[in-house]
Amino acid sequence: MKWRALLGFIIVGLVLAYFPELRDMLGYPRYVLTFMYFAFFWTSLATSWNILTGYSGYFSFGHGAFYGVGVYTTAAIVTKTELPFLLTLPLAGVLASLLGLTVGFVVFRLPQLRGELFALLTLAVEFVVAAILFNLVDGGYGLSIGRVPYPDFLGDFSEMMFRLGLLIALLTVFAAYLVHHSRLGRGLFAIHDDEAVAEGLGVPTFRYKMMALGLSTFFAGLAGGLHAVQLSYVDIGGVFKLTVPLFVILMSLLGGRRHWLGPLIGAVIIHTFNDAFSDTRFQLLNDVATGGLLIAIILFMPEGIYERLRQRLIPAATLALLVVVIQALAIGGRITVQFAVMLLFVIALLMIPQRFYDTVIGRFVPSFESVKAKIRSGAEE
Amino acid sequence: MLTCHNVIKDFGGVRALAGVTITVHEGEIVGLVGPNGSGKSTLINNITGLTVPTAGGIQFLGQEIAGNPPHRINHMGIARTYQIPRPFSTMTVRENVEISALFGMTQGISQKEAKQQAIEWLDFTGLSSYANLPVTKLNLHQRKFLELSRALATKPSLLLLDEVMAGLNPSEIDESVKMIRKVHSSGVTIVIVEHLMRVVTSLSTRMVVLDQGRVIAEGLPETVMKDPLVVGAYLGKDYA
Amino acid sequence: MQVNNMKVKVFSLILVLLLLLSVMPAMAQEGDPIVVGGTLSLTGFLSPTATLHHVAGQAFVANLNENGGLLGRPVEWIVLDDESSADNAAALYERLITEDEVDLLMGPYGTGNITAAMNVAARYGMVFPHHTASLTYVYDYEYHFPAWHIGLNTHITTNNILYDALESTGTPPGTIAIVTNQFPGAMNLAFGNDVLEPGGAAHMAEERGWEVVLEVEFPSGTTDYGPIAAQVRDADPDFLWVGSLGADGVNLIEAMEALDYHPRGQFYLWPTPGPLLDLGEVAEGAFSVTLFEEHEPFLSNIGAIDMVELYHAAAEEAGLPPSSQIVDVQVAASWSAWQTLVAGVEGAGSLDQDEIGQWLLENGVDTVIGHLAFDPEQNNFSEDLTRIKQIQDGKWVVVWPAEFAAPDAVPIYSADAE
Amino acid sequence: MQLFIQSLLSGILIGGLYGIIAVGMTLNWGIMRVINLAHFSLTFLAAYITYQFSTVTGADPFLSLFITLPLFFVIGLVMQWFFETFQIEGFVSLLVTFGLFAIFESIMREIWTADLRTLPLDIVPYRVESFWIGPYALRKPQVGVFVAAIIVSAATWVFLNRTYIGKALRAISQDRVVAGAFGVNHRQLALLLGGMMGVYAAIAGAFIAVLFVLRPDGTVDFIGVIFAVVMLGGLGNTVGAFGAGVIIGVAQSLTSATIGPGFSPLVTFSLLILVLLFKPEGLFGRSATS
Repeated sequence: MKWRALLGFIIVGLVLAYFPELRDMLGYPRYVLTFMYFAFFWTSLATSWNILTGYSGYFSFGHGAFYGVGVYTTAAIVTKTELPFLLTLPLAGVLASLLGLTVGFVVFRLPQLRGELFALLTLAVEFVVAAILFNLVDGGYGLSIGRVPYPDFLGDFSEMMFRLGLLIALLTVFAAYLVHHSRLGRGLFAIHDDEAVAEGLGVPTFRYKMMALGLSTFFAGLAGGLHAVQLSYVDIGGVFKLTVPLFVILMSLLGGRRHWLGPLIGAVIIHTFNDAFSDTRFQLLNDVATGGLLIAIILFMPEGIYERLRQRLIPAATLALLVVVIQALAIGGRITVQFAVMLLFVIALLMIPQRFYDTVIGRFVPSFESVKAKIRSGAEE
Repeated sequence: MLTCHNVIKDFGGVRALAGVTITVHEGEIVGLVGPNGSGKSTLINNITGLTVPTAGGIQFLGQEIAGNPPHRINHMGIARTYQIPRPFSTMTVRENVEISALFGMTQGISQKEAKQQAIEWLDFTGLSSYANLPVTKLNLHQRKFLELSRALATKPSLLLLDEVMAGLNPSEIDESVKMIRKVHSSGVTIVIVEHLMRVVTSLSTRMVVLDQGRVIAEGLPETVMKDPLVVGAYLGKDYA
Repeated sequence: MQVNNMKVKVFSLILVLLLLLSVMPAMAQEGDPIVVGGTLSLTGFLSPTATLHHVAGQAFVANLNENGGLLGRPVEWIVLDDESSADNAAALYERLITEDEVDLLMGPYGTGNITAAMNVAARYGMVFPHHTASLTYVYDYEYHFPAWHIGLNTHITTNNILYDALESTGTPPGTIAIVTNQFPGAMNLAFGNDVLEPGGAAHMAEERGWEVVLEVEFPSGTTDYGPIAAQVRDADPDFLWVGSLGADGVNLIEAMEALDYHPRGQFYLWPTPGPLLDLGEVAEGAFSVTLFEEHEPFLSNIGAIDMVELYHAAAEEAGLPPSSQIVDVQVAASWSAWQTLVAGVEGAGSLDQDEIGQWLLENGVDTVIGHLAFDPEQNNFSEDLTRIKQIQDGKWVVVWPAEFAAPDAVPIYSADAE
Repeated sequence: MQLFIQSLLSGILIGGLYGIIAVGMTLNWGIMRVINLAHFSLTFLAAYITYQFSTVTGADPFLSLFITLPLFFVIGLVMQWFFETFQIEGFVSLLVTFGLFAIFESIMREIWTADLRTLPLDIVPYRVESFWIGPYALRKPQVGVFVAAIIVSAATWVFLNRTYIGKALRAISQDRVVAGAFGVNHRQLALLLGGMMGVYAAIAGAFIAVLFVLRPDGTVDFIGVIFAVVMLGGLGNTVGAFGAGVIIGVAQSLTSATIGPGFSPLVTFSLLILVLLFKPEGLFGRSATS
């Protein structure tokens, strides 16, 4: 099972890594590579956050701290030494992870620090880390990285970022997959539901929380390290802004926190929205839509898109395909805008209460559960 | 197999256990009784490591366990159930049991084996037809049995049952009694906390009575129930 | 298990479909207009000032089109919102260049965004005019054209211009206090950098034999200026040099005023013009830097009168507060960046980036802030065009160098004043 | 020494501002279990309305309270109705109110542009005036906000501890079901509390309009500090919020005057971390247990 999954991830990775070579053939603009790099970046961050929070239920608001440590590790080393930046990436991950483990070592021993208090504490950690880096490393000047040297086989700059972003995203998602399907994941889910009971039934909760936090922060640091190169100019205000932890949360909530694929889905969707609506004409729409979406998701779809899709795969997919066809036939313009509009439709469709599907759609289109039941009964015969 | 030696537990200024000394021998069913607030649940919490005694020692199989984290105590062979069932609410019935099979004394088994064992334990407690349902679909009685399956799946040698029968109707109680005997006959030593005297006296091989954090009586059910101290504790001093 | 697999397959199929759709080439929009692309920080912490650049740019483009456009074609300006963040800026410039395939670029607002975006422009060899970058020493790209023309060694030259102005009064300061926002450009001007020769407000003051009696750095987002004001009062310098941006200046002046402390002389680096003037009497005599003010000789510069007129109207229509409806250094820098771009295209007679770039490097350009020469030896900066302005009778007027001063205006300062 | 005492005083006064913003947050959090990020937005919206009122009419900004108090009572009430209807509380409320926060900010930007807004000094000359105690200056609007903070937090404390409605509210914060069983109408009380939050936002907003240069995202300068104040003061403890505001104000101010302003966030948030680790109920205890 795990070997097959590994093979799957490798194949997906190789195929996608070849994607930049196909630019001439497919005729897509180079920006697609940057767009996808950002999708990979957010996927890594959201997925890494989810390894701790989605699985164990410890809601971290300070993911930006670990991402920021990664950014500053790479930025500081690249600007101050001759070390090739590829070597700084693992270090970025390790330093972020060390910080995470230090925090965890203190916090996870205190049973009262759950829920909002844990969230607040991690937020405070982010502020403290920002203040320390600001005073010790940055000094207010920021770090200008400029154009870093890198090995030729990775292609030109956007191809290199695409490939490295892809690699880190795959590593993170694969780690999330492994955790999800391992003893660690099972233990974390138990901690999520009832930590004291889990501990009483033999789950070594402290060790598991530390492992989850260590992994989570490692990948956040890794993604941050690479992102420093994309930023090319790094300053505290830009790196430690509150939008990083909030976006990560929003993505995971939207996609679904209980499954390793959830944050990936959320990251792709939110990044698409952001890109599609960055045109100033959509500015009000962008803010109101982001805010409104957040509220709507929490009120009407708290378990996230992945779970909803699983329950309503066939009706939702049918309607979504319909939208795709209409879009493709009828509307021109930027493709991410189309994509975003379509996604909005799909999300809206998914938010429609189950009752509606049961009474209206269910008569014409079979629900996934009923298909599942049919297949099962077929298999038993 | 289990020895509590002069266990004291304070919460703030309140002394919940004022020096409890109890021994549980292998193969027994010990009935732990006492009025509300007498310290029964506190004692269980201290044995399972949920709370750490203020003073005193707890030995299990000759080893000091007080102060160990609960999961380590569980790995040594002690499991418990909760008075109000606390299932993992986002999992199915089977997954609930799988967790304890995976992490209990048998740790090191594969997830496949854990799943297999979970199904076996659900068969044992008669819940196998609910295996794939979310736990929210279970009624109280079934949840109590789920608690039991979960505790058993950790393969304990000592099982602490905290009011498994509270809130059940008479026929469910009878089923539970049968189930406990079944567990006992499979070789598990049991400490049972219970309010229903009829049940405890019929089940236990020995009884311990707590009052205000102290052991006030100990012995065979029929003798203990006649002890004036016990009667006084339950009915007030006037009846003693 | 089978069911599960099918579920995953259907699901992945949909995902792949969606992804493929998203990378299908955008339908090419063949059209007449020349498209200029850029971002501005329309939201986030840089947005107060970026809004001015937005209004100015729109006014410029509208005017350009009314007068026949560029190379006989109309001009369209695509502005994206980078949300005050450098990573967005870099990504959006990538998009503008490779997806929207814009013909020309206009720089964003803010040092960090410009620095990040410039690296993208450099990768594609695009001409990159920009209006507000202050980390002069990091810009080594050959086709970047700074309209905020402050010279490579701004940390030396700008301070010298200011200090010359103070000395011209005959009563220069003996002591000076440096208070600065920990913002990259402000730090450079206050304390210099470790790339070029030593400089910065503190160092340059010491070179003149003035004693630096106080150095305070404060972070953006400071809400309480009381303690800083109290330190200034205790140090009681002859002159107060503040590396401020946005509302910092207002906050500090008010905090000092509340302590009943009035500096004998004070300088604010990049204040937003409006709020400082709203202080009235209290801010009288404050110095600042500028590249343009609404009076002679600046009004004689190419396009200056048009700019003032057009901007007034545009700012009023956009609903900016009255004090932001006057043209100051921000608007003029924006305007001159646009003039640079237009001059380059018309001079080269084509949209070829190399031709435009080379033409600009060879010829320089005349703009509302004067002649900009681009010297590759000095990171495309040349002479420091910084002028010193002062609030006199409730208005900003340029007072130094003398040849740029408003009629009859001279720096008013005395270290001996009470 | 003079610098030290002056900074101390200035820190105490700015603590009043933190306190008055934190009172609303702490009640919402402690009693209704709503972590209301939109409270910051309401405060700034009130500040903008105050600014608009004053610049248009030329009147003293505090006169705008006649408009903003009732207006924000209603807004707060509607918001609480929304929270009640959808049963938003705990962590979820943090996310939902962040959505509201983003929407409010874009509305403010749409109306007042992103440019800086400040009340001209000729309308509020007292903004830069001070009361003097010997050589030490107490800035008038800061004294005002300090006094207002004392009144608001004390009055709220009395309301919660000495009136029937207040006791009912505290009962809700401890156990909603039991309180309901004793005939406490939870919903009406919640709406009343929501209205009170709005009123607090209006009062704080008026002071912010006087004290600060406004920009639509100016809220971000306060979020971290106010969270620290709320936690330090103890959830639901209004007097604690005031006390914590003063403590943090003083800590920041003294750090700023001695080590440097760049270190004051470090001190504030280290303080918050220490409190969370060792005294999560806050320095002054929670209202529910007081």
